[in-house]
Amino acid sequence: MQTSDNILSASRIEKGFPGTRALDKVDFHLRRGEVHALLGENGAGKSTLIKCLTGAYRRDGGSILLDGAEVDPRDTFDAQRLGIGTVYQEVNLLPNLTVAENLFLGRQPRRFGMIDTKAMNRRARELLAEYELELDVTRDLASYSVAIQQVVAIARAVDLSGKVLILDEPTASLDAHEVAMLFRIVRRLKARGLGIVFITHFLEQVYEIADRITVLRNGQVVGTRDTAELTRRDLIAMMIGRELAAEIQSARPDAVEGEPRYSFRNYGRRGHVAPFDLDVRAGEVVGMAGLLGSGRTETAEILFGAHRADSGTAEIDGRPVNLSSPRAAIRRKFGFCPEDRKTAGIVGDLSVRENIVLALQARRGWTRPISRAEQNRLADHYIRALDIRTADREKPIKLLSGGNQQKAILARWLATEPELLILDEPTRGIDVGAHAEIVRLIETLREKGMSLIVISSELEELVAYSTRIVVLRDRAHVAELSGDRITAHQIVEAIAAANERGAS
Amino acid sequence: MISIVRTYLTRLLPQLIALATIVAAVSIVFPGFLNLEIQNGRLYGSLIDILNRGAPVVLLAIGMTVVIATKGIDLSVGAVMAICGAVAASLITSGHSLGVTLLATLAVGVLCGVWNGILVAVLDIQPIIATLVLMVAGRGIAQLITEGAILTFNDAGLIFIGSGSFAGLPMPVVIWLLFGVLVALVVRRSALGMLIEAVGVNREASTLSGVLTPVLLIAAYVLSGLCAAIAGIIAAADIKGADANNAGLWLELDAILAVVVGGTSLLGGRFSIAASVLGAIIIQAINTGILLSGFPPEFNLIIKAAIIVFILVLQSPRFRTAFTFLSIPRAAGKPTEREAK
Amino acid sequence: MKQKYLPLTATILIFLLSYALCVAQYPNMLSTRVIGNLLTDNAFLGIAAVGMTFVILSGGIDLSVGAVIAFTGVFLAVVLEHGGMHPLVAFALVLAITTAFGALMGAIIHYLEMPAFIVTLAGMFLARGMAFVLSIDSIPIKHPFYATLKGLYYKLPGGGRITLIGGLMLAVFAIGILIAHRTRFGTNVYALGGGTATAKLMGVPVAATTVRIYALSGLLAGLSGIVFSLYTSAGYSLAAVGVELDAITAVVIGGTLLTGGSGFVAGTLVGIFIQGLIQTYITFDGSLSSWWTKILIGLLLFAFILLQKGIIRVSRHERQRA
Amino acid sequence: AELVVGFSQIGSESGWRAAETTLTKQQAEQRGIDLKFADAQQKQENQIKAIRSFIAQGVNAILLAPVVATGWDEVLQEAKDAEIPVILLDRTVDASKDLYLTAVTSDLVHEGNVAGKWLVDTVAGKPCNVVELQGTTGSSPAIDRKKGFEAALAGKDNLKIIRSQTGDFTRTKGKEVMESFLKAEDGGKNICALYAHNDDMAVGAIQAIKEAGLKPGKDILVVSIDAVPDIFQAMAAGEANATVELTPNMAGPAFDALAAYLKDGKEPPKWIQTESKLYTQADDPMKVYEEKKGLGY
Ligand SMILES: Nc1ncnc2c1ncn2[C@@H]1O[C@H](COP(=O)(O)OP(=O)(O)OP(=O)(O)O)[C@@H](O)[C@H]1O
Ligand SMILES: Nc1ncnc2c1ncn2[C@@H]1O[C@H](COP(=O)(O)OP(=O)(O)OP(=O)(O)O)[C@@H](O)[C@H]1O
Ligand SMILES: [Mg+2]
Ligand SMILES: [Mg+2]
Repeated sequence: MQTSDNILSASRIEKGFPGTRALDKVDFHLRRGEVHALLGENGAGKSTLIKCLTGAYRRDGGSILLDGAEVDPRDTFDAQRLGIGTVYQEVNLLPNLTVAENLFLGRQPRRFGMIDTKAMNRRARELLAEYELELDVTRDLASYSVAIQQVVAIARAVDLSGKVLILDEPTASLDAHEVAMLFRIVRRLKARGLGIVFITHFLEQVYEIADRITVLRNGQVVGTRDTAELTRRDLIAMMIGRELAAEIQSARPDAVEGEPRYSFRNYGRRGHVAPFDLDVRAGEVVGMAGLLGSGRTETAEILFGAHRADSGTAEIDGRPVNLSSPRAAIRRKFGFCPEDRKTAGIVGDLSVRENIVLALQARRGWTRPISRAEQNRLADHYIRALDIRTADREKPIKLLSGGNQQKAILARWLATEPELLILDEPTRGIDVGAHAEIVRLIETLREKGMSLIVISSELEELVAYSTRIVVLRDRAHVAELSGDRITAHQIVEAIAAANERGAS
Repeated sequence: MISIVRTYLTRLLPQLIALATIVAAVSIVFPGFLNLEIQNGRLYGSLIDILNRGAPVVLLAIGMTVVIATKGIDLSVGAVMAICGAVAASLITSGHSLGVTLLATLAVGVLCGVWNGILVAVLDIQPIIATLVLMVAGRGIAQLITEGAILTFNDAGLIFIGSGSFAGLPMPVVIWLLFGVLVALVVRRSALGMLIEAVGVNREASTLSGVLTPVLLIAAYVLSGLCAAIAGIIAAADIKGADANNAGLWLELDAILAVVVGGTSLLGGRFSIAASVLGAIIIQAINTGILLSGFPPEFNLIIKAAIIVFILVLQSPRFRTAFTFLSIPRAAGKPTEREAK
Repeated sequence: MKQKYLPLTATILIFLLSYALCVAQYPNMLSTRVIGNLLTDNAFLGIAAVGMTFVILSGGIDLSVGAVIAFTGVFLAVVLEHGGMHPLVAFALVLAITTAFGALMGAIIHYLEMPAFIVTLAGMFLARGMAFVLSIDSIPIKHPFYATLKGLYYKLPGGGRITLIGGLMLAVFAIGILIAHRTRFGTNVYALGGGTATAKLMGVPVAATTVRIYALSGLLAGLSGIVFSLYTSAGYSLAAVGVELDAITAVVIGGTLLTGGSGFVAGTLVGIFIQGLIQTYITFDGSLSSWWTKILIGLLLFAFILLQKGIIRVSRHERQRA
Repeated sequence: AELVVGFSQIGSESGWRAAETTLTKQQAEQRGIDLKFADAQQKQENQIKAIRSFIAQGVNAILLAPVVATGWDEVLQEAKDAEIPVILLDRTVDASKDLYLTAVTSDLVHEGNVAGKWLVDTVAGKPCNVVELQGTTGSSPAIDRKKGFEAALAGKDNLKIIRSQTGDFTRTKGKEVMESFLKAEDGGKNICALYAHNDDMAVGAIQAIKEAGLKPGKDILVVSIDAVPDIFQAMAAGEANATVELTPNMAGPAFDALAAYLKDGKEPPKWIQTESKLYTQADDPMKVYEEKKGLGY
């Protein structure tokens, strides 16, 4: 169906990679003044479609109409000139440039041929004010948190989009407040008649903002529907091609009694996180909740020895231990899936197999190599167990879609058979199906007696699997919830209470 | 087994083709190039010369490959060669036994590697600059040992390393063959290879996975130092003297070139020692070919540059795409609407 | 003060401190002669280093500059002495050649996806080879215009001189700073250094920028070659061997990261001065043998890097505590 | 006060140069001169910097061993303006003669010529194919020693230079290049003589000849320049035939001239030429070797 009010029409887009058919004759039509959600499992081809539309990839076939005229953006600069603004998944902005430079890269205001830095900074401040951000725009982007960087990326894309705005998982590292703000802006743009493409794995957000939904599966369009006519159940079925038994199990585990296996006293590091006490029992999932930048990641890094604690003691089974480096922690059977999988997780050029066996091999030492057969067995096992979508185990991991990379890193740690597994945002950027699988996996691991510490910004999810929840605020542990007090409401209350305490 | 051979062949194919092309080209200009004969119980001929003269660069390239795989670079190898040659010569002339001399010299090479490794891994200095320190100071140290003169020696054992032969092959060839196989085996039969590649691709992720990155980095530079030490001994033994002023001068560039011609990326990660050895042999084949060709020396550099560019272009990932791009007439692309407006 | 100015400030501090130490030992080092010499003697290196700064900021490297300098000198000598061309015409011609040479290397680096290290290494062989082919003799340049240019200097009290080429270097630095920080091209250079893939997605014209960066480096290497030929009034194919390493060192001492994306053109100037200072100090001392000279240069280089790292680390720490 | 003399040395690229540096320091010490030594690491720009620093320092005189002939006018003029006499060592420059006090050098062309004459006399009209190991391409000794040698051979149809390649003045390259000469000329059977621009390359080449199964000094005549100790050992062993001496003691005559000039303003001649003495196997090479051994070569 191709009507004249389509602002962007892509027909029969094709794109192949060696060993993969990423897009197979995909049709996609975006109307003026609509928010169009593009959904699908990890690796379905969503990001690839976006990149083909904006010239980041050369498509193998198909045509693109913008405003009724055929266009062929050769590169992203071309697309920007055509009025298509894009926030790409993960690849965000340039950390070494200032905030203002990032916002105006390629279109800096000039006077007498020279960049008018003053004007640029002023306009950058004005632009960000719309997002309720008051930043020093002359500082390097790297000095701000991931969330702020994400908002800056959005601000840039919005400012660039005369006709079309494309957002590829923009909300993955935003919290509720920022998401609300983003949606306000999206609605305003929509009213102005822009077409907006929105990719996410958060279905609530889809129902909140999207007018229509297009679902991709294995590089093919499953269908395009009006949001109002599509139930959540049907949507999930469209995405994963089968019914999902239960999205998230509602039965929360009971509290675990007994002596703590791991116990940290007055543990902390100056400038990172204030000293805290933490106990973890066998078979327990300790959730960590807090706003962005509250110090959850920092806590995890200190527990794992990625940063050395400068105060306090750590004990395992009552015996003091030294956790001064990841190696030391791994020797105590710790595992850690970091939040930033691109820089701290995957080893991009190495194969999926090598990425999976890496931690196990590192623990065994270089003199005792894992035989190739054993490596293959491990890799195949986890590719199957976690349903990692990859052409084969020898594919470089950087070519996998984001969600599948996340699963491979999880597999890396499961292969070491850890006793304490620390997961930092394990479900970020993961599709509903995989999301449910990971939640299920967390529960299975807990039932097997493993101890877990899980950081997540999704309160529902935390509530579902945690036996206890630690709440953080401003780089300090401020509350601990257990038993019946584990509800999303209570968590929000705890954060707010701490807030009041801090304010008084 | 057959599949392993096939993987190796596909990996080494561009290098093998390049080498074959050069050998073919030189033997057209100089027909005696392929002649091999046995003289005094040893193979003799231009091809053997290439293997023999290439020994220092082959050895340096072996160490350099591993360093580059960790995303580093070692500019100091030429200077370390000079230091080690000087140490060997001064020890042997001051009456130490061959065994002591060799061990001490290798130890000095290892020490140089440890120094570089600590600068890179512990003090976190960028590899080019970290090793530049030893590149500059190292030659001074070597000259300090020999006091700027060529320190000649007459120890038959040491000289044998440079110009003796074993099983029909010159000793330097035997040494690099054995050493290369040894390093390749150790790296590939143990988990070192994978761990090194992991560190080179993503140091942070590797550290978080429990890889002992500092130790691995230091080990890479130590291997490079060791290789430079062996190369230094061979270079000194070859001319029966330690020439601190010129030994290994600019060889670091040849070694890096060899690694790149071998197809290992300067950005770290995947590496192949066999390919780097081939790369070094290719470079030596170019050098020897130039010498045999009889052109005036003014043209040496231009010929070398042209051949290197040619080889690299052949290897470049874009070459085939660029080639197909050129062969399709540009007129085929129809103007877009935007341009029409 | 901003985090990103730290390395630059550290470098300036180190320079001033070590200059003060040198003066304490040899009061003559404060003379205007020494300061004038610092400018004149390092003019060609400084100009080449400006180009190198851009290349390194973009995450690349250019090993060809020394050879290009030599080529430029020989080319000028040949056309001026045997061709009878006017120097200004010859200057324009040679700059066009070296710029095109740089642009060609940039194009190869980008379009054939080959590492800059190797492409420019081949460029180095080629440029030096061309110099040899033009002439292996060193050719004196006796054109009267050269004498005129060399006669242009400003005499400082105390015998020092600000020469034309010294002034030219300062001008090139000033323009370089402007280009780096006040033009879109400059920002694009930093963008490439921050990550080519990201820069590409953000709409930076990667191909054009890469080609321009190496063209700029070629242009400045050519200009540096002109300055060198003025400095020595000759063309010599073995001149300026290893200048690229000196330039890289100056850039790095000046606080620019070799990984690209972070640093300042102004820092390179300080890096040049620091290197010049080391040499002047060694000459003033005059008691070092050839080998100790090398060892000391290496150790001082090491000391400067350590000191820089130390200052940066300490002040970061202070900030965290604050 | 004692005399302060700055010495800008090229570098330390060879044993010969190390010996020159050693001897210069010795000579200065003997005369009570405070020698300021600056090593330029083969770079002209460093030499210019060093001379400028010497001027800024206010030395009494400057010794300069120029790396290349051209490009000294300006800095020499500055020295002249500052009334500091400059003496050139071992190589001359392409500048007006009033810019320096004197030059103590040998004649590079003459050296090549002496070597060539010796070869012409030795083969005495018999046909002889010569291979030549050049110095570093573009360096003045390489150019001049080639020129002088070719001049000596000019018109002698029995002598022909069949191959000429650079050996960069080093032993390693000398050996490598000689190996390829031997391969290219029928295992060396076509070669009757080797001319090397310095002794180091000759020493390397001698090894290559031996390894190819030929007798250097007999099957292939070897003549080279410099007269460093190691070549005398080779001559004693009959493996080298002749060498032309380049004395490393340039500083002695230079200091003498300087002293006379400073004492009563006596202008020395503009060129103090050192002797280019030819040594052959007949000159008791072992004795010369013993004499030269301790000189820092
Ligand atoms: N550069 C590439 N080379 C080879 N294969 C690729 C490349 N980029 C993507 N792929 C493959 O194409 C498929 C589609 O990937 P894409 O990134 O578009 O998925 P996605 O729908 O965005 O997933 P996610 O939700 O995880 O972001 C995947 O199978 C992926 O492995
Ligand atoms: N005020 C701040 N100024 C600068 N950087 C900050 C600030 N607060 C947090 N950050 C940075 O933001 C990042 C996230 O903070 P941290 O990891 O401690 O908390 P978190 O709760 O895990 O947040 P997230 O959910 O985003 O991971 C850290 O890298 C931290 O350095
Ligand atoms: Mg995606
Ligand atoms: Mg976090």
